[in-house]
Amino acid sequence: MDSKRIVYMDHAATTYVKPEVLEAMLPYFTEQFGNPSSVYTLGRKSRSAIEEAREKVAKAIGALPEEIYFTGGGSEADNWAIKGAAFANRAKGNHIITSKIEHHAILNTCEFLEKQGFEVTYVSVDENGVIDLEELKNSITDKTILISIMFANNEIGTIQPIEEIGRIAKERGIIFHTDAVQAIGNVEINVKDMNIDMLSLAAHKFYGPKGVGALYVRKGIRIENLIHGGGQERKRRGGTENLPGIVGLGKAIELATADIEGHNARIRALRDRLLNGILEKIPYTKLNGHPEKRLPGNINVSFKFIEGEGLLLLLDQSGIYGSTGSACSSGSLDPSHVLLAIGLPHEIAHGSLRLSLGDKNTEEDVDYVLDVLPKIVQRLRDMSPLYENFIKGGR
Amino acid sequence: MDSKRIVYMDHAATTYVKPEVLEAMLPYFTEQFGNPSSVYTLGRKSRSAIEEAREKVAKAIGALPEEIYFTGGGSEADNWAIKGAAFANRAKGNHIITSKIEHHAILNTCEFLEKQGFEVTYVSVDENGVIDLEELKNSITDKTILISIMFANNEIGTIQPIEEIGRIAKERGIIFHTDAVQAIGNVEINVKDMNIDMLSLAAHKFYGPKGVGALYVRKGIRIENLIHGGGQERKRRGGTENLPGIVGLGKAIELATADIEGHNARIRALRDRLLNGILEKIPYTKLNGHPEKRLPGNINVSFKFIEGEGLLLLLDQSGIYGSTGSACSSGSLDPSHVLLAIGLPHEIAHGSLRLSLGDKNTEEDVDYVLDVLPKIVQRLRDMSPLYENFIKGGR
Amino acid sequence: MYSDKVMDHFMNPRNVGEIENADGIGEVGNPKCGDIMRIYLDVEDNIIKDVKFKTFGCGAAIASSSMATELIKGKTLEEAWRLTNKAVAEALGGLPAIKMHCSVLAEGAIHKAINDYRIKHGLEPWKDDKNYDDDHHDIGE
Ligand SMILES: Cc1ncc(COP(=O)(O)O)c(C=O)c1O
Ligand SMILES: Cc1ncc(COP(=O)(O)O)c(C=O)c1O
Ligand code: FES
Ligand code: FES
Repeated sequence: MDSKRIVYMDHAATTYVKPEVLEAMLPYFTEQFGNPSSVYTLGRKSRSAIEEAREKVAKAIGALPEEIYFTGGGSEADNWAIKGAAFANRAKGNHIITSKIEHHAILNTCEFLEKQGFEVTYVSVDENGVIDLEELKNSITDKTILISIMFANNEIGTIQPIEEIGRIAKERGIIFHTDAVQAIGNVEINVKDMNIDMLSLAAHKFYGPKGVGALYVRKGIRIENLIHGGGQERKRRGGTENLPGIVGLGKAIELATADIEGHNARIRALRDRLLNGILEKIPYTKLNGHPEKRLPGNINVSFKFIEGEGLLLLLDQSGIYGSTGSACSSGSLDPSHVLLAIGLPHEIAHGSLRLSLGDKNTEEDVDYVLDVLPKIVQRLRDMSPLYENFIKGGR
Repeated sequence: MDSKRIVYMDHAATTYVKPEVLEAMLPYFTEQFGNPSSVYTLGRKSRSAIEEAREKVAKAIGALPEEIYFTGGGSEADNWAIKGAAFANRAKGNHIITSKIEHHAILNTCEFLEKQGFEVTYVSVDENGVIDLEELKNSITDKTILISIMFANNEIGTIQPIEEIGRIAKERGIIFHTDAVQAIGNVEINVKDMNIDMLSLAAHKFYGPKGVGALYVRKGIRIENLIHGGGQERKRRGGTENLPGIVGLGKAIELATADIEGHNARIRALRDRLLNGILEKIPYTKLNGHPEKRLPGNINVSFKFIEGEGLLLLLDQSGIYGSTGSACSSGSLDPSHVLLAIGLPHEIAHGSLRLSLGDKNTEEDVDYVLDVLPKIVQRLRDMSPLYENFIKGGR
Repeated sequence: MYSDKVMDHFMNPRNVGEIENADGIGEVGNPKCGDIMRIYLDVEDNIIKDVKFKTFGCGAAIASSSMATELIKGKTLEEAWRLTNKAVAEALGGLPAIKMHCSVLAEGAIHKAINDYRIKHGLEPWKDDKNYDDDHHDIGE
């Protein structure tokens, strides 16, 4: 096996916690641990730490602090938004619109709601993964209570026309939720300008801790609780607050949104160098997702004739960490629903590789991947009967 | 303002994280941060850390590792157990039995389910806070799908006859859930011997981190998911795993259950010294909860003629942290439902103080409280019109 | 949760106690819903010469009692009657929303004490537009 260089390029899956973030969190484990609901000094200090974090989150997305509710992660925020709006608005209607390429936190929640008597329309996307706005408009009925479209896709990185969708929803008086778990820190977001009524985010995607997230709920939007319980989060989310986690989320979102443009320019330059290198050096390779409207750190390519899990394992041997939409590496053995939704045939979806770059990646990392990856792809192709057919057919 | 001695006696609300626990967690923030669902080395290491923690939780309660599911806290575990069992068994029946003194994570969940067409019986407790077993048995119908009774009460510390309830539920083929959030580390628990089908716990009650908990679900029990999403937790709880939190939970439960008897003996001795001192020194004071069958660290007393919030604030000024069931300090302005359920009149519930002792409390702490508390109670009584009436009436 | 002013008046309440043979006594509240406030007045030439209180209630209730008694001391009965709970809360540097009702008690107890004085002196009691013994728990939020 090659050198023990480690190149982490799976930031879309999760990130490490930045040292400044961890440092901000540490006092809240052992010293400042008081329950924020308590009236005594120790509790009041916890309360102010939480409110400070809430302000940071609000500021990052152009919301008011009292519109931010902390959750146990992105999935909880998504579940809460969808089920909360559904259960609270049942009297108004039972129709929900979402897309075919949402995260499973949305899709499986919708499936659950279908069992509870709701109807869900899954809008298509084009070959770049962009929502079909016409289809979305046409699927609105007078029973439609909620539209949920993700801000940016976690697999192919495509960024959606959120402002337009917000406008459509607003015109029709429909609640609009967006899963911005992948977008925070990568796209400028202003929930007011964009007419977003609810927005989900998760700290561990932007160098904050795992197990904490937030849901923005515009003032005046009524949703049913998901975690019923004590009076926390102004009675809308029960459970003793994850104090260090929330402090970490606050710090992380502050750092992540301090200079989005500068961050993007740097990451995009690296990403493009890597992407162009891959497309140049490895034949029969296709970029998935939108060529421009995509997350700055996202690469998603399909290498024809090979399968992604083997690719990941060989990359791992060289210290390179990425991910794939291949069925073989998912628990379910179905290839990525996103890659299928943009029209990839199964065998092309199979050979997909996602590399998602982050703050610590360097040009050396990129060059190292450009050195290793072509050899690995070739090695797998040399084992592939599909490649053999192709080569023989081509001769 | 007395000295700046700090005496934390609110361990039932939350605890600090033990240094050993934090130490175990630390590598998982910054170094070992890989997504446990990833196939590469970094992900696999995360996976084994999680599975190790799962084994520790299982061992602590006599369950199998594959029966443990990690959650974002005690409230999530409670919500999941109740809603999960309800939605999954709707075809069998719509009746749920619980008690009047459950935590709001249970009670408010039941209230939600009532709106969804379920029927809930809230069994009474006696003046010590012990469930009325006859009433429980008599309330079972052929529509009963779930019994949920807490292991030990968070306010008054009363421990329930869980084994008997387990036997009753088993005989009638009803799923039995217990909220053991307060019991872990204080009571020996074996889910198999006790016929417990589901059990909730939360790390921050036993010197683990906030924002992480677990639900034990006996093999063969089918419940609907609460957080729908990715394939995590064997597809039963979506969301990127809170890796450091889960590792911390594992370490904390291992420490908390290593020597329950020894721990209890020490805490109980301190507690009894404090309790006896309070009852001796402060007249017109009543112990709430069962005199023997109670959590080792729990004291809950009512001081007649005064109100608890003022008491807490004055204690705080002396560096003593406790809690109260007084309406005035709760968000809802209703006095504790638990104190009302054991038959206390409103004004006596008002003057309640809970002191919950923990591992770092000492005899000096106890003596300090015994010095400060009587003066504070007297000071408040001297301001109280009720005390004035009583004294004048007595004259 | 509480402002420094509230904490000060809670920690060092002014005018705690009772007045023997007070000219006017007012009590509002209901032990069932929590709070009781009792105000004692000493009145001379229509002026409040002395005032004392006893309160069974939270920190905000005690601080409100203390502040309200300070505010009416030395004032005419008419001036004291016009003291609103809002003025008490403002003088305290504000109260948390769910604690506003605690200051209502002070207003009510003063009104009752004044009318007690008026009745004892054969005067018509002044009309009150609020019923202070209602379940005050709806007030506030
Ligand atoms: C008995 C009981 N159940 C449930 C909970 C909820 O746990 P958490 O606050 O961790 O969500 C608590 C503590 O707050 C509790 O004491
Ligand atoms: C787009 C998107 N939504 C939701 C989630 C779920 O977030 P979490 O895993 O923190 O629950 C993720 C990441 O896993 C995501 O990428
Ligand atoms: S070849 Fe093994 S899962 Fe696809
Ligand atoms: S007196 Fe009860 S809340 Fe203020």
